Amino acid sequence: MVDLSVKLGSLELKNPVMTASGTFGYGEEYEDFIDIHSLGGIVVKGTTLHPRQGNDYPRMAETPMGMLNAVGLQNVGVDQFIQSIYPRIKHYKTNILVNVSGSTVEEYVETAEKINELESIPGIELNISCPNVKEGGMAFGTSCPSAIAVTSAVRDVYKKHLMVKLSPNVTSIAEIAKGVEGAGADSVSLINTLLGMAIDAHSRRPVLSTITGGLSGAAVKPIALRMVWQVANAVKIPIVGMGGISSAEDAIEFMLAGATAVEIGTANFIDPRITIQIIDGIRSYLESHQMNSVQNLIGGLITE
Amino acid sequence: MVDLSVKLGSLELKNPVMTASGTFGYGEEYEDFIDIHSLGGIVVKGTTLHPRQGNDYPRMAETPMGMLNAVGLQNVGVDQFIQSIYPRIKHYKTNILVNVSGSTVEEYVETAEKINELESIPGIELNISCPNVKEGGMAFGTSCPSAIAVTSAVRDVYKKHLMVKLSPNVTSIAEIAKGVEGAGADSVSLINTLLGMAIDAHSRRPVLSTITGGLSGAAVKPIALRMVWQVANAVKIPIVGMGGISSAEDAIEFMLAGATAVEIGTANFIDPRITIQIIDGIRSYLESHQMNSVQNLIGGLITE
Amino acid sequence: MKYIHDFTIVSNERQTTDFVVLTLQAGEAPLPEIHPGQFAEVRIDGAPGVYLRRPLSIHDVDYDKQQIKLLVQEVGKGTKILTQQAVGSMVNMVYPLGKGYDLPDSKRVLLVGGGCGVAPLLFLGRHLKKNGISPRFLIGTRTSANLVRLEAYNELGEVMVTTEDGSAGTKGYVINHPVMRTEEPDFDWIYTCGPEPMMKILAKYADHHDLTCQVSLENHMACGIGACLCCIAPTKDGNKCTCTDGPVFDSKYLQW
Amino acid sequence: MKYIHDFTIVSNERQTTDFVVLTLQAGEAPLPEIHPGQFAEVRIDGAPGVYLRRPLSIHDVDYDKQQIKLLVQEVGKGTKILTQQAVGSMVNMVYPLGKGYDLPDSKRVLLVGGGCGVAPLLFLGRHLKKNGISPRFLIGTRTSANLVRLEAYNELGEVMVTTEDGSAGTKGYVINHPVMRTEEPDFDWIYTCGPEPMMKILAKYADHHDLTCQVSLENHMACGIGACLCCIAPTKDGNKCTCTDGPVFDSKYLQW
Ligand SMILES: Cc1cc2nc3c(=O)[nH]c(=O)nc-3n(C[C@H](O)[C@H](O)[C@H](O)COP(=O)(O)OP(=O)(O)OC[C@H]3O[C@@H](n4cnc5c(N)ncnc54)[C@H](O)[C@@H]3O)c2cc1C
Ligand SMILES: Cc1cc2nc3c(=O)[nH]c(=O)nc-3n(C[C@H](O)[C@H](O)[C@H](O)COP(=O)(O)OP(=O)(O)OC[C@H]3O[C@@H](n4cnc5c(N)ncnc54)[C@H](O)[C@@H]3O)c2cc1C
Ligand SMILES: Cc1cc2nc3c(=O)[nH]c(=O)nc-3n(C[C@H](O)[C@H](O)[C@H](O)COP(=O)(O)O)c2cc1C
Ligand SMILES: Cc1cc2nc3c(=O)[nH]c(=O)nc-3n(C[C@H](O)[C@H](O)[C@H](O)COP(=O)(O)O)c2cc1C
Ligand code: FES
Ligand code: FES
Repeated sequence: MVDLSVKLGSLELKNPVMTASGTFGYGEEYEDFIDIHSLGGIVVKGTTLHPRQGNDYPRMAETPMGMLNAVGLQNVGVDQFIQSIYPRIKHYKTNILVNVSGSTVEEYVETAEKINELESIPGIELNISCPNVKEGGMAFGTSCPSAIAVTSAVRDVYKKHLMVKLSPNVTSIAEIAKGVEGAGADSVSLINTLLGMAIDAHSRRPVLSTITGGLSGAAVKPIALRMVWQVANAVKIPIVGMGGISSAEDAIEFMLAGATAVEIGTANFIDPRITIQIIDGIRSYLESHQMNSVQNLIGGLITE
Repeated sequence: MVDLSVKLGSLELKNPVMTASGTFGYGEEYEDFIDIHSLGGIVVKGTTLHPRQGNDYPRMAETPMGMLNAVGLQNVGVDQFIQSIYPRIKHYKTNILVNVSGSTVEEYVETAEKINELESIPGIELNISCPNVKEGGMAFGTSCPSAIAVTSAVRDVYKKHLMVKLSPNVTSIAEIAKGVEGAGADSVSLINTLLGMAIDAHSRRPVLSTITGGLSGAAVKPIALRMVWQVANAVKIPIVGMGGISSAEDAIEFMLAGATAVEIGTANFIDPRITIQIIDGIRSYLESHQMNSVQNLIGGLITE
Repeated sequence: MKYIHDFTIVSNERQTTDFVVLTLQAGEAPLPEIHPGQFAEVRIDGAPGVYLRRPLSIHDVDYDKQQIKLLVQEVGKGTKILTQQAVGSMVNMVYPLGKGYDLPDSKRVLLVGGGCGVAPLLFLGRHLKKNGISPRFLIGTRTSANLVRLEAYNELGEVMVTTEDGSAGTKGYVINHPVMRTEEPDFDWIYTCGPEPMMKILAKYADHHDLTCQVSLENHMACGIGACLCCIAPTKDGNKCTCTDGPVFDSKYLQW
Repeated sequence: MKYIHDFTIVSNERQTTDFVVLTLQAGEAPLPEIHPGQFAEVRIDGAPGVYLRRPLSIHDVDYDKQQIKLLVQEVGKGTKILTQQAVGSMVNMVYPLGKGYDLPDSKRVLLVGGGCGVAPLLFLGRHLKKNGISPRFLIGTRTSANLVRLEAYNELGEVMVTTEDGSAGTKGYVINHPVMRTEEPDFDWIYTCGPEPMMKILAKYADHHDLTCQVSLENHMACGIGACLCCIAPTKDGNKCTCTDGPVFDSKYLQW
């Protein structure tokens, strides 16, 4: 029997496979396809202090082996989440993390404070990297001082696992990772979407209502993997890797590069059972490589 | 008859389709497949002051709809270029630009000075964005002051068209574009490759000898298009767009976003005739959209 | 309950240059109950440039034979490859998705389809008929060559046709057909699927005559199951997902 | 002169679980002259995850029938799809690429292949025979089930075999075959293609016995025509492109 469990600081994951915010709803959407309890964790939708309608339609464009989205953090707001969604999902026997977003430091802090009270939510993923909102979002994650500021402020009020989700749209992601580590983050997750754009050559218009949007899916994997590697060489806190992961091999590559766990995003759209297939695939890999624990993979890249 | 010609400052292009440095050799490699004279321009291999052997094998990894390369500027050096290659290609009835690279500002300057003497070379593309060399290269292109420094220094000695090739591995490409515009660049070209990485899950080793490499091909198109759009909103000098262009529609999208011309890179590997097909496709597009000049496309994105 | 299943293509019948009907055989597991207007997210492998699944309406269901039919219009990369799949090949589908059409509170109904929007109306017609309601179809196309499967619709009820070029039926758009030009419409419910401009005109028409109009939207989708929030339509209650709250909406509910 | 042409698959013969021989029919234009050891860059459409062309050796050429054969081993995404292509489908190739094997300055030659490295040796054997030289083949595989097209090689000359498990021929690697264990080899030239460790051993062997050894490298390639500089091998003159200066090199020229 191979051991699939990993530890993200205080979080114990039965396996390293989590789901990425904004791609897995609140988990309920996937109940018909998989056993949610079997996941290492789920990160629910980006949640803000107040409800948000998000951006106008169209919000999606397909790209070569990827997609652009411009959802813009549509969500019911943290109060509604606590009142009506949390009670429905808190029984999941997995780590439920809430992805917290905001336009101001105060909004982040207030939202985090509210979630701090929820017994069955062992951590938050602080989203300082959403490219699809006009204010806040990515702006926090692309400058080191502001990333530090928002992380410290939330750290002051949030007592459980604080994961900070980094933006790839920066010159040095390692520098920002070091910044948020210093500001008290328990872990970092990366990458959020890369800022991209799609144009319809024939109508001569942008495809998305917001002109630019966030790129995700298999296409971004090489960039995400490089960033995980760079961050792993820069920080001591655990790393949750994501960006285009679509198979067990992909997940293993991220772990070899230094990730303790992974999140699966866009690939859920292509196959709603993919998370479970990845867990099974990691198990088979370990068996066929005669390794008894998935922890042996973490940072196990051989570079001579 | 539709007019396909465009002007890049002093450069007159018979059509907006050029080839990207490092993907088209010196043009000769493609002579069996296409009529080189029909191209808007060719940008030859990255050329340095001294000959370079480049990085060790393996230098290439296939990725979803893209590829990583770690060639590392293998080239014969500028003197050898002038002595033995230039005489062979100078008859091409197209704009031949030399892509100039270096590890120090002095190297860039010296190389540019030598190329300044070549009658049939109407311009250089200053490569301050190569991610595959240890010194110089991308380092120049990811910080605004150093991008300005190398551009100014070359501007002082180089009298013809000075195109500066920007790195996408930055927080704000528009800022760097503005910097090099101020430093005297006649045009900017973008994007060079995105820093990426590939791992072989089974051997647990990096695929590339250099661990990380430069990502190109269709996968990067949405990012490249976004950057062209951002730069077009920031500078007045003409823009040469590239990154994943594989069809006439792709090329047109870059022009709509603000590019005056485009470069075709990785797509040449998939079909060595692609440049000519793109030129033909642009012509058909203009005809079917009843436009008489390709110049009408430049910056023609309709955003209400 | 939603499923993800492999189906085998047991027939691939070309209707016109653009349209193909695929008949898909389910495996062992019995087909779930499917409501007219529901759709499937179809995986299309081996189509260069196709990354996401493609939403396609359930065109017809045969519970006895365990078969589903899709009516596919070739419009781009994915549909072009799907329609070329050989008999015997596999198609993976996530289904049945979304909310379908409601049963009417009147027996006087008109089913109006344009383009590939005719697809869900066949199964809807069959369902209505089973519930004692005679469907009447009004089908609009650009030209007669684009009329597909009229015989199948004819088996269920009256079929009226408009073509933009007048090559069959009434010349013009569906709204120009005599059945829509009477002082008092002889139907109380409109079910429609097709190009948005057409559906908007029908929604206005329904408003004007105080009819119920159920429209089926064809918004671009990434997940099809309510997870990505890409497919939204603005409604009286804010943005709603076309894939879970729709694709069928009451036209009055939409902020059109 | 290099060309880019569409070919039609006229036969697809499976040899073993891994190996397939594809016979490709050229179009109108006459086949160019092809040298043994040259290769084609084959486009593989409809294979998810395959973006670049794949280099494959010219396995055989029939100028009269205008046909080229490829011997393809299924090792990954692209080769798996290529070997499933139906007769009648098209394959686009850029060819003939690279420098092939040289004619020997002696009549005593040995052609040593391992894995899919046997592919170019058939055409080489045919070429040698046409030039009055009797080729002798030494083919090494893991197990007898992987031995492919022995009859074709047999038509051209003697065929010797080694298998790692001893299920056919001599047990062991090619280097363990009696023909290589004599004091004095009875050949002056070795032509080889196969796994790099095998070729390196042969190169050493050739050095030791002062023979000529031409090896064909299977480096990863992006362009196949000398434009990308991805496929380099270190040589006495620095890095050289496998696709244009090779794939065949004199083993002494390589910095092994
Ligand atoms: C609920 C629903 C039911 C549908 N039912 C049917 C049906 O029964 N039969 C049928 O033929 N078509 C149906 N469609 C439309 C069908 O999904 C699209 O035609 C298809 O996705 C286009 O894919 P493609 O790869 O061929 O086109 P692409 O090459 O991706 O694009 C070609 C054109 O199609 C449009 N398009 C692309 N993706 C979508 C998408 N997801 N939804 C809508 N338009 C798109 C593009 O904007 C472009 O104009 C339905 C759509 C929805 C949302
Ligand atoms: C000059 C030359 C001639 C060749 N001749 C033949 C031949 O006649 N018959 C034959 O079956 N094979 C031949 N090969 C090898 C063949 O190119 C690879 O097996 C093929 O590209 C693998 O593609 P794939 O998509 O199936 O594998 P992938 O899924 O891409 O990868 C599977 C495995 O194959 C390796 N591989 C991937 N791409 C290449 C590549 N371009 N070159 C070598 N290995 C690669 C990968 O490292 C991996 O281990 C030749 C290679 C070269 C360079
Ligand atoms: C439709 C969609 C919505 C997303 N919404 C959020 C979000 O609300 N908060 C967040 O931090 N990331 C969001 N993301 C980013 C993903 O969580 C993930 O970081 C990114 O998609 C890269 O992973 P992938 O390539 O596996 O999808 C969203 C991504 C997609 C595709
Ligand atoms: C194999 C290879 C070698 C390259 N060498 C150079 C180079 O020498 N100088 C340079 O400025 N860019 C170089 N590039 C980058 C390309 O010119 C281009 O900027 C990039 O590939 C993006 O365009 P594409 O997606 O169309 O290939 C190279 C790219 C590839 C794939
Ligand atoms: S398509 Fe994802 S929510 Fe509707
Ligand atoms: S494969 Fe491009 S130079 Fe050899």
